[in-house]
Amino acid sequence: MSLVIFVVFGCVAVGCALAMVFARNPVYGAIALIVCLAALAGEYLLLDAPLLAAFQILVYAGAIMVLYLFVIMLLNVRREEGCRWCTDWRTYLGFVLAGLIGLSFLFKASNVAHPAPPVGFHVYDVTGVAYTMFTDPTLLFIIEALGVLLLMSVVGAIYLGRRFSAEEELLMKHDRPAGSNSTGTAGDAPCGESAP
Amino acid sequence: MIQTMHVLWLSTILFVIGTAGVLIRRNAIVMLMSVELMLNAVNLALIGFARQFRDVTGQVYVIFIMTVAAAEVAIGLALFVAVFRHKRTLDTQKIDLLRW
Amino acid sequence: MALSTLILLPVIAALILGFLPESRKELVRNVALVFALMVFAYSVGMYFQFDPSTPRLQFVENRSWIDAIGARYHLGVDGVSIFLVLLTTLLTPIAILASYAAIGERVRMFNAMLLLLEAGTLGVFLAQDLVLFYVFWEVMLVPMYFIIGIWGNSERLKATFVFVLYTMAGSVLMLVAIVALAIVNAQNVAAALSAPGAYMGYVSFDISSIRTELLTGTQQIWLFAAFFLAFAIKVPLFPLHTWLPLAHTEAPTAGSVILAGVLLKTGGYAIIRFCLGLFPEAAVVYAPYINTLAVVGIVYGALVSLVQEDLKRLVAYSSVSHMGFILLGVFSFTQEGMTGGIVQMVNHGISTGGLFLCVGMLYERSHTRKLEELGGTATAMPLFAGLFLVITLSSAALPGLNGFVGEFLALAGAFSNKATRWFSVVGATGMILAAAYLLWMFQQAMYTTKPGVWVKRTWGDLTVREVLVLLPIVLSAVGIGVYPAPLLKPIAASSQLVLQRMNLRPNGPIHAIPSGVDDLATTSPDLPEASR
Amino acid sequence: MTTAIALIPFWPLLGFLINILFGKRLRSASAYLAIGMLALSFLTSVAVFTRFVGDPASVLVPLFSWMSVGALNVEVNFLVDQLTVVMLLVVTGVGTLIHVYSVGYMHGDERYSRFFAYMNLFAAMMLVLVLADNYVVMFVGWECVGLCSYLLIGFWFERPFGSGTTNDAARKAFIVNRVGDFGFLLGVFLIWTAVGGVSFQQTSSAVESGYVTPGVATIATLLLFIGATGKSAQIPLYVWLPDAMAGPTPVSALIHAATMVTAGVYMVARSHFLFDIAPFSQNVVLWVGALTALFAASMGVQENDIKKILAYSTISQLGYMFMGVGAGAYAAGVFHLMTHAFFKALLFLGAGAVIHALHGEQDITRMGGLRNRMPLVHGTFLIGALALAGFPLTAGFFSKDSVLAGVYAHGDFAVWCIGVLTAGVTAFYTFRLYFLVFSGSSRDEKGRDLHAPASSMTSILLILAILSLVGGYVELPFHILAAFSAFLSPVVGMSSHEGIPELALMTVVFLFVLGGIGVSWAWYGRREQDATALAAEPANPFLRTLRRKWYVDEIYEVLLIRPIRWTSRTVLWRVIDEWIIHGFLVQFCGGYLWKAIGFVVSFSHTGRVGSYAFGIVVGVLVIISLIAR
Repeated sequence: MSLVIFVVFGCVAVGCALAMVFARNPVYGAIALIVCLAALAGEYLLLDAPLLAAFQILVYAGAIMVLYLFVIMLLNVRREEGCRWCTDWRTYLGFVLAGLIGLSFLFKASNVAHPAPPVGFHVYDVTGVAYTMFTDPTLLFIIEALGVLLLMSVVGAIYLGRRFSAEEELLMKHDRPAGSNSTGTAGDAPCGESAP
Repeated sequence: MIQTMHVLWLSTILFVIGTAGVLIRRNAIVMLMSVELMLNAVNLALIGFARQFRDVTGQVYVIFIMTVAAAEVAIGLALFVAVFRHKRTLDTQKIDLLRW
Repeated sequence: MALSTLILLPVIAALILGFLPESRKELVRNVALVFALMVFAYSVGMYFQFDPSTPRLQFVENRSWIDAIGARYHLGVDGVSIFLVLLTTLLTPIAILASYAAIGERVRMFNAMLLLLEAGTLGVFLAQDLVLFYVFWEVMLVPMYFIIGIWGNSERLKATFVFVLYTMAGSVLMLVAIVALAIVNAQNVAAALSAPGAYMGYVSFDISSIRTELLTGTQQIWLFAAFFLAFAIKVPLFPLHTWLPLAHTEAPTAGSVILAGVLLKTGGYAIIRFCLGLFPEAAVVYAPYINTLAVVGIVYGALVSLVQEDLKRLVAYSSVSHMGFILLGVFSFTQEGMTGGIVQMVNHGISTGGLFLCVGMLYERSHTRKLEELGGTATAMPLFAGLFLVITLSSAALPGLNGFVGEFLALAGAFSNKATRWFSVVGATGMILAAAYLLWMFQQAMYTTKPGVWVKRTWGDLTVREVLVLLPIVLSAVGIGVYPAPLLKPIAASSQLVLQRMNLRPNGPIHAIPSGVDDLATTSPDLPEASR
Repeated sequence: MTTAIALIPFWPLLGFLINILFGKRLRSASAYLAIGMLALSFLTSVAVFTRFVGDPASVLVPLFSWMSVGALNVEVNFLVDQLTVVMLLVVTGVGTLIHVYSVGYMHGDERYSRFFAYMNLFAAMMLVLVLADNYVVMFVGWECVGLCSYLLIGFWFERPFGSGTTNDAARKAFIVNRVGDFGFLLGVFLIWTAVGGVSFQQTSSAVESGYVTPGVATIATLLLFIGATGKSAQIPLYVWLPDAMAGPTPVSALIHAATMVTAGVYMVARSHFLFDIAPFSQNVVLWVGALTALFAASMGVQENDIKKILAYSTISQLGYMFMGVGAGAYAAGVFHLMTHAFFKALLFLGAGAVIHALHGEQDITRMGGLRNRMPLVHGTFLIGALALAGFPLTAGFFSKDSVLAGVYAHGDFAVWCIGVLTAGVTAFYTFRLYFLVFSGSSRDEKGRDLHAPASSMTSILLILAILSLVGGYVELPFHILAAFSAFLSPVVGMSSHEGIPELALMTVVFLFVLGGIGVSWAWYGRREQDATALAAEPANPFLRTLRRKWYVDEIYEVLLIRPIRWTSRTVLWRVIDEWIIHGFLVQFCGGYLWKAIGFVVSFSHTGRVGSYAFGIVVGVLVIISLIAR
């Protein structure tokens, strides 16, 4: 029974992931990713991780993806490449490489005998996770480091998002290659190349 | 009964899709979203192993990865906004500020 | 503690200079000079404590430093290095005094750089641990880089670039070799203790813990090559010399003096200490090739000096020629030759340092180094002409002056070894050519510009300061030339020890097997009979 | 006694130090100081000589250990034996006389005290050379006299000389000497490696005990002889001596006639034990000496510079000395060395007086008619010329005869013939010089207003003239008297002249000398000469070749100096150093090539995120393929 649910959620996740990759409009892509992440949250529930399922919904599908959508809309990014199925060599090469990576993963994984997981659910609740997290000194150290990382990312984001001074703008204009200046002047330019 | 191998299959498929997204898409935001997908694929594998070994540490690491992903998204998106402000594009084929 | 004090004193002086006001240039110079003289006095005091009869390391300091990789803070001085230490401490105050007038900008930093350079060079001469040696070796490079790069002449950037590139190319290779040597040695020691797997515990960089006799021939060949390349660049050996003329022409006077007088010697010293001390079999294998290059360098440097138009460039090429004698002497593997090589190092420091000082004094008056624009100086500056002549002749190896002692011993040693006899014969032609180019230089610089045309200069003769700069050089040139015995005795003793160790190749198993790294480190190499 | 011997070179050295440091303040006193110091050495030498009259044993004065490393032990010791004593007396005696002469000659010179300082230094180093008990200390003196020679030739460094300045001549002298020293040094090395020591006593005892093979001895002596050809101006290294005449005349007299140039002869005599077992080397010495004697004499025939004629005669006479020592007649060689010191110093100083009188004129075509106007100089010069020509009953006659007898006794008839021929040529050019300077009438304006020589100068000329006359009566032919060779016999042994037709040989030589003088009189002395005709290039190609000194300088220039300079400048410096090593290997391979590679590789560095992503994935694949076995 659980396997069936697992497969169903898995199909949803894979389908949405494919939709995200192939969507021409980033907004649709972002929405597909939200659904994908939500499906993964379901998988987490099946895999004895209800806390993480909750985090998945709250942090990923909730906070992070909203941030994506917000930025996509802020920048007014609608569509990108001119072709849906680019017959570009780099597309094919990308697929080949990605496939090779997957194959190598599977090859490695199937070489190892995976013992069967214990029967029945063993739910780790908040207490269980938190106990491990805050008692192991190594993990504790990582938490501290992550705190610093988050702080730095906040500072960085604020710094990058601030209004540049006139001098800096001038400097950036100066640095800018001459070619991109002419193409990038249109006020409401789409993200990426305009359609042919 | 869900076997670990099932989880790994799903994880691998998602990872491949994410990798392919990073490689073939030119829109920076979509590339970043593909990276998120890859991270999630890894999370899935970690949870599967945590279940197999009855060790909650795997789940703790998933929390860490989520945190890192959040930080990454914050910085990444801020960078995109900044780049877009003066390049007026997010096409990674057009942005070559890193060159030399 | 004596040696640490010797190294630290210039560093402290450099720090103190940092706290002095830049505007009071005279004060800065005087403080730097006083400290440099203190270091000199200290080293002289050390020399009087030095026991010339023993070839072993003296004033040894051996304490743990970086235990994780087995590097030790191991300092010591023996007959090979004592006079190079003295040379360093002598030339540094001279260089400081010589740049009183020449350096007018960033005086504080300049003097601090000279003092740091002194510290680095002393460290190179004293270090008995490979990592420590490497650290000092690189420390030495940095101040020289700044001295040429900031206070140099018009093409200084190119010169610094070439200088650093050359030196780094060699020293990086040496770093690899140092690590490889430590690991190979640890493996050998572990294997000898029949514990081949756990060799990491035996990794040590202390020279005395390197079991030379356990290194195989192939290991020696490769390690020797890597070490030797770094040192040959510094010496410089013939095809690796082109950085030298460039660096010398662009460096300020004090920089040239230290570069020619001291820095080149680190190469020769390190060849004796490491290449011969650690890889004796490889040294024997390589000796014919090295001797060939040394002799080619002697003749080549002399011939090229013969046609130089730039005074400093001429002296630089003459260094290539003179340094060839050092390698020829050392690689003759005779006690006379090696002693001659080491004495020649000291002598070359004195005479070429003196030549660069003279060139600098001439440059301060004439603002040119072109030989054709110089001349007519001897009547205006008779005192300078006299001192310059003595230094020139000392460089030309006139008997009775210092240059002769070194070259004579080096050539005699090379001649007495049948394998190097012909090298000695060819090398001796360098003495003919040395007379040719040095006298030509002296004539062009001091007498007359064009045949038959007499130009009378109105430059003032040497000031008291300049006399004080040149006097120690001239006095030591005459002193060593007339009575070299105080130098020869410790140097001869130590070079005999080097040669003894080279021949000492027991084939059997190690006898008193030490139980660990620390024991290995304390097993003194100075007691080859006892420990092996 | 030992202290006194040790102080012999010390006194002039002290004089040098005082003069070089405080010479400017001493002013004219510097000359008296220098003379006094050297006179002190002379008196000491005389005292040493008196000791040797009674007691033939040599004296060894140990001073200090100079270089003692391993098997090489060089002691600074002084060895005094009969040979040394002769040299000591010549050096200090003639040296003192020339010092005194210089007071008048150098009067008023800008660097008066410097001159005497250098002269004293020279004397000190020459004394070290002759007193040395080993080859290395001898080499010290050997090179240092070369240095003094360099300093004194270029003493008037601002004066032009030939196509350059006096300094070019000085440099030439030093470098040519260095070429010889190269051989000397290698010879010393070889002796050291063969003997195990460098002292004369060690070497001679090693030779006696058969430790030195004749082959080694031959090579060693040949190498030493290269040094001698440099110092004593023999073929092929004689070229510096004519140019050395750029120096002040007293210098030419002291260094380039009486003392320094004879060092080679002294050295060969000193190393006689080695030469004795190396007959090939002896023959080389003999032949080089003979050829040099004739060759140099031939160049004197057409020379017009008064000092250069004397220089060529010096080279020629040195050739005689080498003939003597090469034939094993060491005593004869040293005997000629001594008499030559007297008469050649006399000739140079006489020439100096002439030059002084004529305000620096050295060209004999512009002289003439000085016989009546400078009678004393004329008389003494004539004595010197007769002695040089080997006219009977002068000092030169006895010594030259002794040398030629030795050569004949050695069995080298061809060499003897060359020697006889040279004697004739010598007589010819010596009297050409004499006639052109003193007979006839003055051919130049300068001759009208003579600068009279100081009495100190003329008195020295007189003393030397007397020495040139009587100096030979210490060794007379026909076994009448052999005091000189007997005195030297403890050192070099006796060479017997038994069974040779001495009278006949002497007569032949005398006839040649007379012939030379006669031809000279017929061509130059009999009638008034025309200055322009004398100075003009001779039409006869042979004479022109002689005038041009056989083009030897030009040949050296074309064959040696120019190729070396060209190779150095163009091949070594420009091509090898700047192009190949620095340009190609360092700048191209080390710099531009890597820059170019970097430039090409940098195109993979597109700056686009996508391509980096590809790179990362490929890298991951590689790593996985390495891990996932």
